[in-house]
Parts: sequence; C-alpha cells; structure tokens
Amino acid sequence: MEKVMVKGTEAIGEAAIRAGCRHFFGYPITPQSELPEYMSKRLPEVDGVFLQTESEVATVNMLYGAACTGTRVMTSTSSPGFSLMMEGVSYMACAQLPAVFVNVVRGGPGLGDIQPAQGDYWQATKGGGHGDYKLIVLAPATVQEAVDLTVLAFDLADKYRTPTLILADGLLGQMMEPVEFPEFRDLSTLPDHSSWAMTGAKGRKPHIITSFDIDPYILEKMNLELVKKYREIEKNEVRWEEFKTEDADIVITAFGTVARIAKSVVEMARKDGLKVGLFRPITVWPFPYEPLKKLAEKVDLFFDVEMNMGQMLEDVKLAIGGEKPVAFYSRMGGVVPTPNEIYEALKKEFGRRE
Amino acid sequence: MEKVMVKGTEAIGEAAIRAGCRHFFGYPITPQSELPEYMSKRLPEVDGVFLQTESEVATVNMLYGAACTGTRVMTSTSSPGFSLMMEGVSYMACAQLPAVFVNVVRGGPGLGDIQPAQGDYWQATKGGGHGDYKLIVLAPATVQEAVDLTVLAFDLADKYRTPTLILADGLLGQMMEPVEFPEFRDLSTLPDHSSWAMTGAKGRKPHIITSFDIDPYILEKMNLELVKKYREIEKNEVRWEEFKTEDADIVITAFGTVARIAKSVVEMARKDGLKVGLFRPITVWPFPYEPLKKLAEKVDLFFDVEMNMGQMLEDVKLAIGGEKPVAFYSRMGGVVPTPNEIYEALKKEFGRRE
Amino acid sequence: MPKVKGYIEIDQERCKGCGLCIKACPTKVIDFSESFNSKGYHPAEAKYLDRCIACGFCYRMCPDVCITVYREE
Amino acid sequence: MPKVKGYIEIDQERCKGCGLCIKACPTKVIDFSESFNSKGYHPAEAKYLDRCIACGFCYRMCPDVCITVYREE
Amino acid sequence: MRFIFAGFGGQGVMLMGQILAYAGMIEGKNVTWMPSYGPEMRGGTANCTVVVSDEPVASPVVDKAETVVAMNIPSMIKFQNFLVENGYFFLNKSVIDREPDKKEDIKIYKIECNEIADKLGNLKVANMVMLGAVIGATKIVSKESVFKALEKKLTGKKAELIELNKKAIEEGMKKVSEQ
Amino acid sequence: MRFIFAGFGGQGVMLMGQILAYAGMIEGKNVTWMPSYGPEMRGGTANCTVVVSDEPVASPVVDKAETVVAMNIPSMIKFQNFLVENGYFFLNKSVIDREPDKKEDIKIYKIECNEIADKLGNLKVANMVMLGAVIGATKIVSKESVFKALEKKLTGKKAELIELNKKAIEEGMKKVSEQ
Amino acid sequence: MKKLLYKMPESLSGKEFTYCPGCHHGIVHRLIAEVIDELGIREKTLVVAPIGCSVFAYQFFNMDGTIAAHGRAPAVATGMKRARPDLYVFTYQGDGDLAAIGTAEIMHAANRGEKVTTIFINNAIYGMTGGQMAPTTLLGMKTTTTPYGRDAQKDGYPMHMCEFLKEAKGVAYLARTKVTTPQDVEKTKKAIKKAFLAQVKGIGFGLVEVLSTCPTNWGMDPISAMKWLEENMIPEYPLGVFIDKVGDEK
Amino acid sequence: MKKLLYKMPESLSGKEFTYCPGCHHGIVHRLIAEVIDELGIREKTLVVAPIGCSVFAYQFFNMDGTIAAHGRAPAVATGMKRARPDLYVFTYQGDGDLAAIGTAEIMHAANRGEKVTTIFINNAIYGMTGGQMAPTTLLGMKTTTTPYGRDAQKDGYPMHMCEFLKEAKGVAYLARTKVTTPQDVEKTKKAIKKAFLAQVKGIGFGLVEVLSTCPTNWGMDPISAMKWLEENMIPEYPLGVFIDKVGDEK
Ligand SMILES: Cc1ncc(C[n+]2csc(CCOP(=O)(O)OP(=O)(O)O)c2C)c(N)n1
Ligand SMILES: Cc1ncc(C[n+]2csc(CCOP(=O)(O)OP(=O)(O)O)c2C)c(N)n1
Ligand code: SF4
Ligand code: SF4
Ligand code: SF4
Ligand code: SF4
Ligand code: SF4
Ligand code: SF4
Ligand SMILES: [Mg+2]
Ligand SMILES: [Mg+2]
Repeated sequence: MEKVMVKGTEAIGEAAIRAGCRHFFGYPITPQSELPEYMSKRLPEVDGVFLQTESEVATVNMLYGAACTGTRVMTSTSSPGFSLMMEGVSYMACAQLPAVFVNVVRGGPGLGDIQPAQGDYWQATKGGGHGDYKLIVLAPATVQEAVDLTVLAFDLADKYRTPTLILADGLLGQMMEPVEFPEFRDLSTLPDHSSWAMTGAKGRKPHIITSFDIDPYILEKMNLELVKKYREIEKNEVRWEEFKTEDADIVITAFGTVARIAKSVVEMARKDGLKVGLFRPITVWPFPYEPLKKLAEKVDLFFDVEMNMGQMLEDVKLAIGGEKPVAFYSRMGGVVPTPNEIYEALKKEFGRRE
Repeated sequence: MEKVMVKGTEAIGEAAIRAGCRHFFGYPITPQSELPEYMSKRLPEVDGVFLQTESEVATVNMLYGAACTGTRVMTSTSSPGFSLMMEGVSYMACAQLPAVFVNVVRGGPGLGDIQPAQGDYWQATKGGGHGDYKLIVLAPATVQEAVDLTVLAFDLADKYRTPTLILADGLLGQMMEPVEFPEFRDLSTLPDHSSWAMTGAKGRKPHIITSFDIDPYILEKMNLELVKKYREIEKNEVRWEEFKTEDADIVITAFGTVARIAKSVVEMARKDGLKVGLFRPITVWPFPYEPLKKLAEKVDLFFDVEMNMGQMLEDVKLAIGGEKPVAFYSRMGGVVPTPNEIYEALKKEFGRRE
Repeated sequence: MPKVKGYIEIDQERCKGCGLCIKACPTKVIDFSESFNSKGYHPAEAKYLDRCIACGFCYRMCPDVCITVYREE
Repeated sequence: MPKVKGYIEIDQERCKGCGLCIKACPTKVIDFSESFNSKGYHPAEAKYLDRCIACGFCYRMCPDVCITVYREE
Repeated sequence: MRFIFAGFGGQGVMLMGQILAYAGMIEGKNVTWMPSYGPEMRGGTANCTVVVSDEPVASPVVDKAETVVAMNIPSMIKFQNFLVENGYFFLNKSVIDREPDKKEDIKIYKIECNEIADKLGNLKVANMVMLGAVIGATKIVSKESVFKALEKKLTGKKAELIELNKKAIEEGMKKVSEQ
Repeated sequence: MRFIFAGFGGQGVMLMGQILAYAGMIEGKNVTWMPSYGPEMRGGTANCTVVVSDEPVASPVVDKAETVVAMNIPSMIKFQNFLVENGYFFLNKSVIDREPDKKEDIKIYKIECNEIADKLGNLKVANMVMLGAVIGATKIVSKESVFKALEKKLTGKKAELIELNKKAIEEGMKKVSEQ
Repeated sequence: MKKLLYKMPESLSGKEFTYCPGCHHGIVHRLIAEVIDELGIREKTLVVAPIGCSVFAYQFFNMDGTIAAHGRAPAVATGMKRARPDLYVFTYQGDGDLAAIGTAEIMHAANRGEKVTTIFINNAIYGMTGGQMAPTTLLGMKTTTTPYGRDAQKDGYPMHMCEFLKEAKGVAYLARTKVTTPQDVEKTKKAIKKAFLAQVKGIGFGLVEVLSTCPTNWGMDPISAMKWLEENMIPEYPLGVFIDKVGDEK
Repeated sequence: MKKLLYKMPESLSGKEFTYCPGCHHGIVHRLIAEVIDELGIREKTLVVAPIGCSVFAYQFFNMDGTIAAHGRAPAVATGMKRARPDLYVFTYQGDGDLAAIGTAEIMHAANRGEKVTTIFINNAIYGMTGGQMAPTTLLGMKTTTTPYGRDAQKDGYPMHMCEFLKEAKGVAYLARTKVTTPQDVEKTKKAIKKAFLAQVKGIGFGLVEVLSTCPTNWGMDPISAMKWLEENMIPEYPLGVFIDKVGDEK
C-alpha cells in the first residue's frame, strides 16, 4: 500500500472502516471533530451509518445498543465528553459488549482547553466509571501506530467482548503524518457473535444482555468472570516498546505523544554519551509491569515524563516497587514539553543523583 | 447531646444541616434515597432548599451553580449516578468550588445491584472525571463516623475550596446505629467566601469562576495551583485509624464497612493468640502512605480486604513498596464478607507463609 | 339470543389477589378464595362459573396474566 | 420639519469590517475605509457625516459595539 | 444476639426491629438495625435485622440469627433456614396457617398477633404484640427499656398511640409466658 | 526544517503546508503537519506548522521555526518572534502594507502573491505562488515533488486546477529567484 | 367443546411478573405481547427494558432483550435499529426514566423519527425507588420527596410528554391511554398496535403513554388506585391520539 | 452641543468580542447589556456562559459570571437562583448547547418555572467546533457532519425548541425573534426585556430565541448570511411571542 498523509483523527476513522466498522455515533468536540466529520462523509460511501448524537451520554448508549447486535461500532470524543460516557462505559464493560472508544485528550480538568494533554490516564486505566471493570487502553505515539492500534482495538474488543479505548491527544489527533493503511477487512470474516448477540430470537432461546442481577451472589459471579477475563488479557495482551534500553543507565518512561518526544531526548543524550533509553507502554492497560520490573534490575534511574501531574507515574512505581528511584517531569494544561526541556530536566536530575 | 438511633443516610443529612448546609440537590437512587427524602422533609423546616433534580447530570451542575454563590451545598447518589456526575465534578474541582458529595456505593459495574460494595474506590480516588484533579475522600465505618466526617467534609471543602466526597456503601447507608449529633452551626460563623463568590458585582470588579483558559500556559498555571493545593492537603489532612497494630505481625488493611468487620477479625485472631492488627484509612485520598509505610517496618504480612477486585490494594502496595508481602481477600457484587470467612482466609494465608 | 357459555381457568399460584378481575367481571363469576396461595395472597377463584359469558374482561384486566378464557361450543 | 443632525464615532481598531452598519444606514453615511486596521480589516468609516440623521441604525446593527451616536443640538 | 423481623409491608416489621434496637441502645448495648431495601420490598414483603451485643457490631447483615420473627407465610419460608440451633422462631399464627419445614432444635412460638391486637382495638399493634412475645421469651431487653424506646420513637401525633402499644407489648409478653 | 504558514482563513495556508509536507514525504523524508485548531481559527486566522526532517519528528508543535510564511498582517505580527537566526520570513506583500518589527538576522522575502495569482486568472492560487517562493528560496524539496504532491492532493473536480497551481508555483519560484 | 379465547401470549416468557398486586405494568406487558403476536414479529423483535419497576421486563418478554441505563432506552434502541434496520425494537419506560433523566434521549429519538416504538408508563411516581416525585406527579400530591405535597413554585409543574412530543416532526404515532376498564385496555392495545405499525411500516417513531396505577406507592389498594387515576390523572393528562400517520388498518 | 444617544452599555466590559465579523452574537450581547442597564440590575445579575462561540461571554459582560458545562447552563442557573433568590441569573446558550446536549436541562428548568432568563442563539449550526450539524440545522443544509445535506431520514428534523417549550407550564415569557434589521433589533430588545422582567417580577421562566447568522460556518459574507437567514430560517422557524405572562410595561 502506498503511503498517504493523513490527520490522526481521520487516520483512525479510515482504519476503523478498513477493520470492518460500519457504525459510528458521535458528538462534536475539539480536537477530534474531524473524526466524526470524516465518518459522516466516508461511511455512506461504504453503506455504513454515521449518526451525530444529541450528546455523549446518548452516544455511549447508542454504542451499547449497536454493540448488542454484534456490530462493530465506534465513537470518538475528547476529555469532558468521555467523562459523560462513564456510566455507559461501565454498563458496557459489565455487559461484555465489544466497541471501540477514542479519547483525544485535551487540557483539563473541567472545560480546560483544547491543547494536547494526558490528564485522563487514570480515568482510562483505573476509575472512570463505577465498579470493577477495565478497558483495554491503547496509546499510540504516531499516526501510523494510531492506524495499527485502531485495527487491533476492534480485534481485541471482539476477542474479549470488552470495550477498548484508544487514548490519544490533541497533537496526535490533529497532526498529519505519512501512513500506510491496511487492506479492507472482508466483512464476512469478522468474528461470529451469534452465540450471544441480540439478533432476534428465531428458533432459539432469547439472548439477554445485562449488567444487572438483583442477587449479589450472581452479580459476584459476573464480577469474577470479568476478573478472570482481565487476568487473561493481562497475560496475553501487554504491549510495549523499548528503545535503546539494552545498555541504559537511565530509562525514560513515557506514553503517547510524550514518548515520541522522549525519543528525541534519548538521541540527544546518546550524542552526549549519556546512556539513556526509553520504555514506552503501548497498552497502558494492561500495563507492562513485568517488563518494566525486569528492566529495573539493570537501570539506575527512571525518569517518568507525562503531560499530567503524575498519573502513569504510580504504575511505574508499582512496577518498580521502590527498588530504583523514579524522577518525574511534567507539563500540564495542554503545554507540550520540548525535547530540550525534558533533556535539561533529565540532566539536572541525573546530576543531582550523581 | 443525647444519642439517637438513625439510618446512615439520614444521619448524614442531619449532620449536613447541623454543619450549615441549607441546599440539597439530588436524584433518587437506591440505596441512598432516604437521604434526599430526609432532606425534602427537613430542609424546609430550617428555611433550606431541597430540589429533586431531573438527573444526576443536572444535579452536579446545580451544585456547581449553588457553590458559585459561596453557599454550602450537598448531594448524594449511588454508583451509576456518581458516574454521571464525572464531567461536573471535574469542572468543580478545576473551578475550585466547595461542595460535598456522598456516594453510597452499590454493586457494580453497570446497573449491578443495590447491595453494599466498594468498587468505586478508584473512581473516587484516581480517575473519575477527566484531567488532573483530586477529591478529598472520606470513608466512614460507622454511622457516628458518617456524622462526624460529614461535618468535616464541609469544613475541608470550604478550607481548600474543593469538592469533597463521602464514600459510603449500602450497608452504612441503610443501617441504624446510635449516634450523637453535633450542635447546629451558627450560619453567620461559616467561612467567608466574599473574595471569590458570585454574589453580584456591586462596588467591586466582577468575580469570574471558570475551569477554562484557552491559553495552555495559563491553564498550566491553574493546574499547578491545584497541584500545590493537593500537596497541602496531603500534608495536613491524612487521617487513619490503627487498631492493635503496636505488636502486630499481621495487619489487615481495609476501609469503610469492611474495616468494621475486620475489627471483629482482629478480636477473633487475638483470642487465638495471633497478633493481628488493623490499619484503616479514614481519608482514602489523601491516602495514608507514610503511616502505612512506617508500619511496614515491623509487620510481617499485610492482608488487604475489600469489597472489590483489589483497588485500595494498589495504594497499599504503593505505600509498602514491595518490602512486605500483601495478601488480598475480597468479595464482590454486593456480597459482604463475614468476620468468619475473612478470618479463615487470613489463617490460610498466614499458614501458607509460615 | 342464546347466551354464550364461558369458562375460565385461574392460575391461583400466580395470582396476587389484586381483585381487578373481580371488579371487571360483568356477571360476578369471580371472588377471592378464602385460602392463601404460597405467596400468601387470597387468590381469585371462579366461584360461579356457570354465569361466565366468555367476555374476557377478567383476562383483559388481570395484571398477572393468570386467567385463561374459553367458550363452550 | 427641521432635519435632525447626527454625528457618529467609529472605533476603527475595534471594527471587523463586517459592513452591517453600512447596509443599515439609511442615508449612506458609512463606507469601508481603504486602509487596514491592525487586525487586518478594512474598518467602517463615517465618510459622509453630514448626512447623518442620528437614527442609531448603525449602532443597533453593529455586532462589535464600535459605534457611538450623538445628536447635534 | 441477632434478630430477623420479616413480614408484609404494612405489618410494621421495620418498627418492631427499630424499637428493639432502641431499647438495646438505652440499655447501653451496642446495637445495629439493618433493613432489607430496594425492589426486594416490592411485592409487599419487608424484613430487617437487629443485632444487640456487648461488643461493637461488626456487620449488621447476618446470615444466621438467634431469633427469627415471621409475620406471614413467605417470611416464614424464606427465613426458617437462618435459624441457629436452639434459636427462637416466632410465628404470627393469625396469618400463618401452616407449619414451618424447620422444626427441630429450635423453639417455636405461635402468637395470634392479629386477634390480640384486634381485641386491643387496633390491628396495627399486632407488631407490638409480637415484640412483647420476643422480649418476653428472649429476655434480650427489659420491658421498661422498650417502653422508653416507644416514647422516643412515637412523637408528635403518634404519641397518642404509646399507651396502646405498651398494652400490646404486655399482652405479647403475657402470651409467651403462657406457652 | 520547521515551517509556519499563517494567514486568513480562506487564503489556503493549510493546503500550502500540506503540499509541502506531502512533497517531503515523496522525497522519503520524515514529515509532520500540524494545524492550529479550535476557536483560535475563529476571527478568521489560521496557521499550520510543517516539519521536514531526516530524523523521525519528535514534536509537530514548534516554538521556533526556520521559515515563517505570513499571508496577512496579524500573522506577521504573531509569528515574527518564532523565527530563528538566519530564518526565512515570507510576507504576502499584496496584503501586508507594513514592515515587521523583526528585521535583523533574518531573510525577508516579500511577494505580491495576490497580484501574481490574479494575473494567472485566479486569486485562489496566491498560496501556491507563495509556496513556490518558499521552495525556491529554501530548496527544502524539489519542484517535481511538489508537483507530484499536488497531483495526489487535488483529485476529483479539483484536478482541473492542477495546471494552474503548477504555474503559480513556478511564478513564485521565479519571483524569489529574482530577489 | 371448549374453544380457547384468551391465554398467555406467546411473546411473554411466562415468568411471573415481579410487580405488586394490581400494578398496571402487567396489563401493558400483556398487551404488548399480544400485539407482537398478532404482528407475527416476535422472532425479529428486541426489547429494551428501562430502569424502574419494569427493569425485569427483559425477562418477561419471550425475545432478545437488554436493560438500558436509566433514561437511555431510546438511545440504546437507536443504536440497535441503526445497526439492524431489519429488526423491530421497542423500549418500555417509566415516567422517571422517560420524563426526567431521559428527556433528551426521548425528545431526540422522536425528533429524528427513529423507527422504534416506545411504551411509556406514566404512574406519576418513581415506583422502583420507593415513591419519590416524578416529573408527572400531580400538584399537591404527597410523595417521599414531596412530603408536604408537590408545590409548583418549588417542585415545578406536572410534565406533559405527549404535548411536548407532538411538536417533534419525526413522530408517526402518539397517543395517551389508560387501562382502568376492559374497554380502555382494548383501546390501549389498538394504540400500541399502531405505534408498532409505525415502525413496521417504516413511517417513524411511535409512542403510547399509558396512565397507570402504582397502588404501592400511592398507598392505596388496587381498586381505589384506579379510581384515583380516573379522578385525578385524567383531568391533568387528557387521553387522546395526538399524532397518527399510520392510518387505519385494512 | 452633541447629545449622546447610543454608546457601549455599562453592562458590557468593553472587552473586544471574539466573534467573527458580522456574527449576530455581538448584537444580542449588546441588547442584553442594554436591558440590564435599563433595569438597573447589573450589580445583582449573574451571567452563565455556555460552551459554544459565546464561551467567553463571561468576559464580555460587566458582572459576576461563570461558564457552565456544555448544555448545563439552566442547571447551573437553577443552582444559583435557588441559593440566591435575591439575585438575577441569566444563561446565554447556542443551539448545540441548548437544543442538543442540554435538552433535558432546558425543558426541566422551564417546566419548573425556574426564575431565570435564557437567551438562546439559534444559528442552525455548531459554530465553535467548526460547523457541524445542530438540531436546528435546516433540511438539505450542508454542514461538516452532513456533507451531503441534512437528510430527515438519517439526521432527523430541525428541532423547534419554542414549540416544545410553549407546552411547559412554568414558562412566563417565550418568544422567537431575529436581528437582521434595526427594527428587528428593537423588537428583540423588547423581548429580552420581557424575559428579564418575568424573572424580576418573579413570574417564572423567560426565554428568547434569536435566529442568528454564522457567516463563517455558513460560508457566506455577513450580508449574504442575513439574506439567507431571512429566506431560509424564517419559513422553518416562524417568529412570534409564544407565551407572555408578563403583561405590558407601564
Ligand atoms: C443513573 C441512575 N439514577 C437513578 C437510578 C435509580 N432509579 C432506578 S428506577 C428509578 C425511577 C423509576 O421510576 P419510573 O421510571 O417512573 O418507573 P416506575 O418504577 O415508576 O415504573 C430511579 C430513579 C438509577 N438506576 N440510575
Ligand atoms: C461535553 C462536551 N461536548 C462537546 C463539547 C464541544 N463543543 C463545544 S461548543 C459545541 C457546540 C457549539 O454550538 P452552539 O451551542 O450551537 O453554539 P455556537 O458556537 O453555534 O454559538 C460543542 C459541541 C464540549 N465542550 N463539551
Ligand atoms: S370471561 Fe367475562 S364473564 Fe367470564 S369470568 Fe371473565 S369477566 Fe366474568
Ligand atoms: S386480576 Fe389476576 S392477579 Fe388480580 S386477583 Fe384476578 S386473577 Fe388474581
Ligand atoms: S446614526 Fe443613522 S444616519 Fe447616522 S450613520 Fe448611523 S445609521 Fe447612518
Ligand atoms: S457594523 Fe461594526 S464591526 Fe461591522 S463594519 Fe460597521 S463598525 Fe465595523
Ligand atoms: S411499586 Fe408501583 S409501579 Fe412498581 S410494581 Fe409496585 S405498584 Fe407497580
Ligand atoms: S463561528 Fe459562527 S457563531 Fe461562531 S463567532 Fe464565528 S460567525 Fe459567530
Ligand atoms: Mg413511574
Ligand atoms: Mg449554534
């Protein structure tokens, strides 16, 4: 396939269509409105359905409905919009409904601004909605990876019957980079959901989809089933990238946009003779605890960089378990750190420890 | 003051009124509807306002509005309802609006059931809404403590200009226990918010309350202000209870309802000659990392018990930092563990390690 | 006009004794039973079945779908 | 009837050159300036002030509250 | 001691439990009262659990009880298996026309609560008749404490009913002492 | 090399940047294009940033640029301070009737884009005139690559405009070579 | 020989309803099932239960079903119908669900002319959660959150959903009925049938509001509750067909 | 001697509007400020800005102000008014804010007769986010999310908020106006004044819907946009006073 220049948001949209998604429900919000806009134009061309919803609350519940029928379905939003979906996401996780969410994170909290940020890491990976559930959360760092992870998001959603989330940010969403798209998926080869989906109870017992049981002992069983699934995902689906970590004394931990910037920092440091590497979780849930723990054996200092007040930082610390120091550098509110400033901060931190 | 028997929910309501709260906005949901019901009856008696809202989304925004005027205001809900408030909570945290939320947690995720659970710990303490913010989260274990912490919640909300959350569960909400109420607060002694509240720009510059700035560098400043405040709270407001930990070899970590049950387990174990103690965070945010870390120096085994899949567990591990083993026991879906089953599990765990 | 002869069956275990069928029946076929069902209700009972005209009113009003109506032909 | 004599001031730096005042003015007092303001717009200019009748239409239509209207008395 | 009170909505089972808990509190004991709640209550049944203890109460939710009070048939059926060995099983004979499955190793008291209440002039105090029986048999709290609790709980317009309720309690106690 | 293209909405500054990025991609370089977005664009101004580099691009957002293209006055004012030493400053002389504050240590090119485009018969290609000037001066990509990029980007009905756009680019290049 | 006239419809599962004695939810359930039987679409119909006393509706109907989050049934139904336009989808909602938290979703589904059917049970109260005020609660009515009676100044006015919805252009059928007499039951059935036909024929959105009793939370026996409904709800919520683009059945 | 007739009202801060050239938001801002000046209530008035192009409204008015979450301004205003009934509160909302995500909040605030005032800018588009379809977008109209034109079957019908709201009993004043001519501007000002008077006199909820242009997202110059409004929006959204319980001013 030939490379084309596309915006992150639109790349995700096209990738979704190629992955067999024909249904998109969404409500405009900067900096991701180009994705619903793209879908409104593109989906009718492939006999798909685009529907602009009345709100994000409606959106997530439309996803719920479409997913009940076993259809590949997607939405996209940005921070405040995703907050409004929390009830519905919790419902979908419990009802084991596959669907793909995109959160193009912007500066927060509250209305915040519309610039790139990573303040929704906790919401994506821990809390968010109520109750015990997890989303598979994929954090791309380039437009190409956004394409690849979108396809993966649909496949994992179907495989595990779970909502998955692409955690991007305004930078990745708005920028154009060259990408190569995968081939169109033959719709007839998509996973078969006939054993559970609501398709009309013809010649079979009714299929019931709920996130509810009035009897706590049965609800507990449903919970344990989820936990079992999550353990399975933790076993199979951990993804991460290591860059020049083999001989690194210092390892930067970062995800998404910050990780791409941190790559430059690694290069800068290496030029100065500093042995710096990068550890980049691709799945922020399941978080790569084990590989990071292993890395901790041979590394002197971790340097966590995020565009938030230190959210993934807790996972990094959980992985490392207090064995090695973890320094932290951050920008917030939509400010994107430059390679330079990160490098300066790293050198200072390193100097202090030397 | 004489002791009276009251339901947890109603006790919180009465405590709020005594703390000077005269405005309650809420939407019914089991198992906390007794609280709005109580307020609908009680508030008019003290010239207060009760308003049943059209939804939890409306509720949180009414709180936002009332809090803007510098008024003590409160709501109460249960898990799915609190999920719907996430956008608004994030707005309020960023706009630095004091208000008290009550989440009487029930089995989840999704619709779940209406029995007691602790599956919203992460939502309360980490994610929840989008962006970098924290709520002060108080987790009472008895009805009396629910009363005391409700008053504290209002005071802390005002002191730090931040939303605070009482994290209870269906058990604490529904049960009656003897309590002693504090005296009525003289409304004229409530903290003065005239420096920022929206009260009409008479003879002064307009007061503006927002969670927004289009310029990321200004938004970052707002973020850093929040972070500073949170560090302050972490320094001043950590609260916890230790029960027979002085000589303990094993320490149970638990919060809320489970902690009261765990107390019986401690007694049972002590009778058998096992040196078991209990560490109970009262503020689950700020979490008592330091005291727990200190405890870890002299304890052999931690035994974390929760009514969820292991949420506070991560904070316990973060505090202990991998030095000491942390075992985990849980019930989910609204099932409340009995002292017996916890004790059996503890003995088994202890035996395994011996 | 020959009077239509009706016949009804009441699932008494299902019945919650609400009395809606009793009120609806134009010919007063139904009344409460004196005994309890296992739910603890006094269920409806077709005490005067011979009066039944198969109008189906009882069926229509029963919120618990306890009643089956037949016409004797 | 003696014609009312009007007078207007336009805050040209504030003006965005939308032309609503120009369209609204019944006596064609206003037109676009040939020069740019610092925003880069051609602002409105009261080119034929003597025609002004102080009707306030320009003020009423201006979305950017650039215009002040006086009556000469 | 753990108590379950169960019956139709409207039979006053919640109040029974609350008065008992209140009385326990008055006697300086640790007490909790916990209702069934939510749609469980639809269909008209209701129940509550009371724990009266010298130790702080761990959980107000119980899966075993020393005393079960059933005011109607569904309650009897539902809660008979909660009874511990040598537990007390109180049945409202006025409504319950059948035997429980569980009969061994427990003490069964059948009280015609409705009839007795009816005789006192108000069917509504059937619950207090039963409460009288419960404290009479279990001796968990004194009559005086229950009376005090009634006075605390029934205020305003309801205060008129205190005397009647007291009488009902006494009748209940009398009844059980006869058995 | 980092580029900022800025101007009124409707002046085609976004497309200018995209074509340049596309051309860079065609030449096998690492490229990113990043627009200003959101209400910033209201009031009619728009800008985008292009990075063309041999290394993978860390951040498509820049606070310094080797080249700034200003198609109107507000853009000139806003972005003049982004320029690095010896940077290129391209100004659309047709609209910008004043001097930038920043004049030292940079190379300034003033192009009458509108007039040139007008002469070509379509004011809309003023942006391509400017792009021609940019590649002519900076030599960041070849004319051929830009032409290829145009062919990729202008499809369907817009394909008719390819030739005109090419001409505009050539005019721009010519203009800059004269300076 | 006995000829069977009326029996449990096939579209009901036969599971016992969890409703209180005399509660109208049950009557309406049966009517829906009868209509689906008559249209012969059971095997192609999806039921979206609400949150409210009828949260278990998915168990009572003999067809594929789910529960929507409180108030969001119209959005869930929209998702289903857009994904599978060949199937039939209906939501069943209470007045808290539809007229309070779900206001936006029902208004927009109606306005879009979403080809789904909604049965709306207006019992002027929140049944499931224990008798709190609903948007449709009458003025002066005492509920657990209006202990002094609903006061227009503080609590607002009874909300008239049909009157709002009749202004939504996507609506193909809209009616308000009751089920307090066998005759009303028949009329309600006809209305429900039309609301389904609006979907089956692809005309647009159909909704039937059924004024219903909640004996438990009104604190009345089932018979008195019906009387109360007649006397108090009908004046506030006049019955009628507001929109009918379906036309008469052949 | 020059006598001052018209100038920047005191209730505006004087800060330059961030609106595009010719955008009607600015006209309506000025009218609101004039009305508040005339009523002499600036020092007792709170403004609730929405999310939309007018998100900065709190900066433009010279009074205490805040921004509500998208669509929730009526709830925020309710909270304020209930806490401080002695103050005056108004919300300023766009058609995305009020008629899409905020449908439930506006309907319920109106139905409760909340004593607040809402100014509703219907420009048939999402201005701030770049020209997506609004609930009020006309059929056939091309927007960035209806690239093939709004299609009733897929995208639903234009939503008529005044027509819905006129059924809400708590409404004291309700009108739809436009500001395309100086005469219209005067009429709109009168309507806005009445909507405020409904609050000042404690009668109930007041709302004025102002049909407005969005030259930028309609892709027109400001003058053509006004013409387009006249020709296309007026037929769909007839002007008028729907409810007036305020009576005539002395
Ligand atoms: C988000 C959310 N808020 C609140 C609730 C609690 N809740 C359950 S049912 C219900 C109202 C039920 O009333 P209605 O819709 O009128 O149905 P009815 O029971 O009267 O048939 C409420 C508020 C919930 N489940 N979820
Ligand atoms: C929860 C949420 N969803 C979406 C948005 C993005 N958003 C901002 S303004 C807006 C719509 C603005 O349109 P309108 O209300 O019509 O106002 P206008 O700009 O046209 O004046 C949207 C969808 C948001 N800020 N928050
Ligand atoms: S069918 Fe008619 S007559 Fe027969 S029992 Fe029923 S209501 Fe009475
Ligand atoms: S209507 Fe049905 S439930 Fe009610 S009494 Fe008659 S048979 Fe029983
Ligand atoms: S006041 Fe009237 S006449 Fe004078 S410039 Fe303005 S519009 Fe023209
Ligand atoms: S109406 Fe105002 S902004 Fe528009 S051109 Fe006239 S003065 Fe300028
Ligand atoms: S509570 Fe009311 S609505 Fe619910 S089942 Fe009982 S009677 Fe019906
Ligand atoms: S985008 Fe439209 S509504 Fe927004 S300021 Fe510009 S013209 Fe006005
Ligand atoms: Mg209801
Ligand atoms: Mg708009």
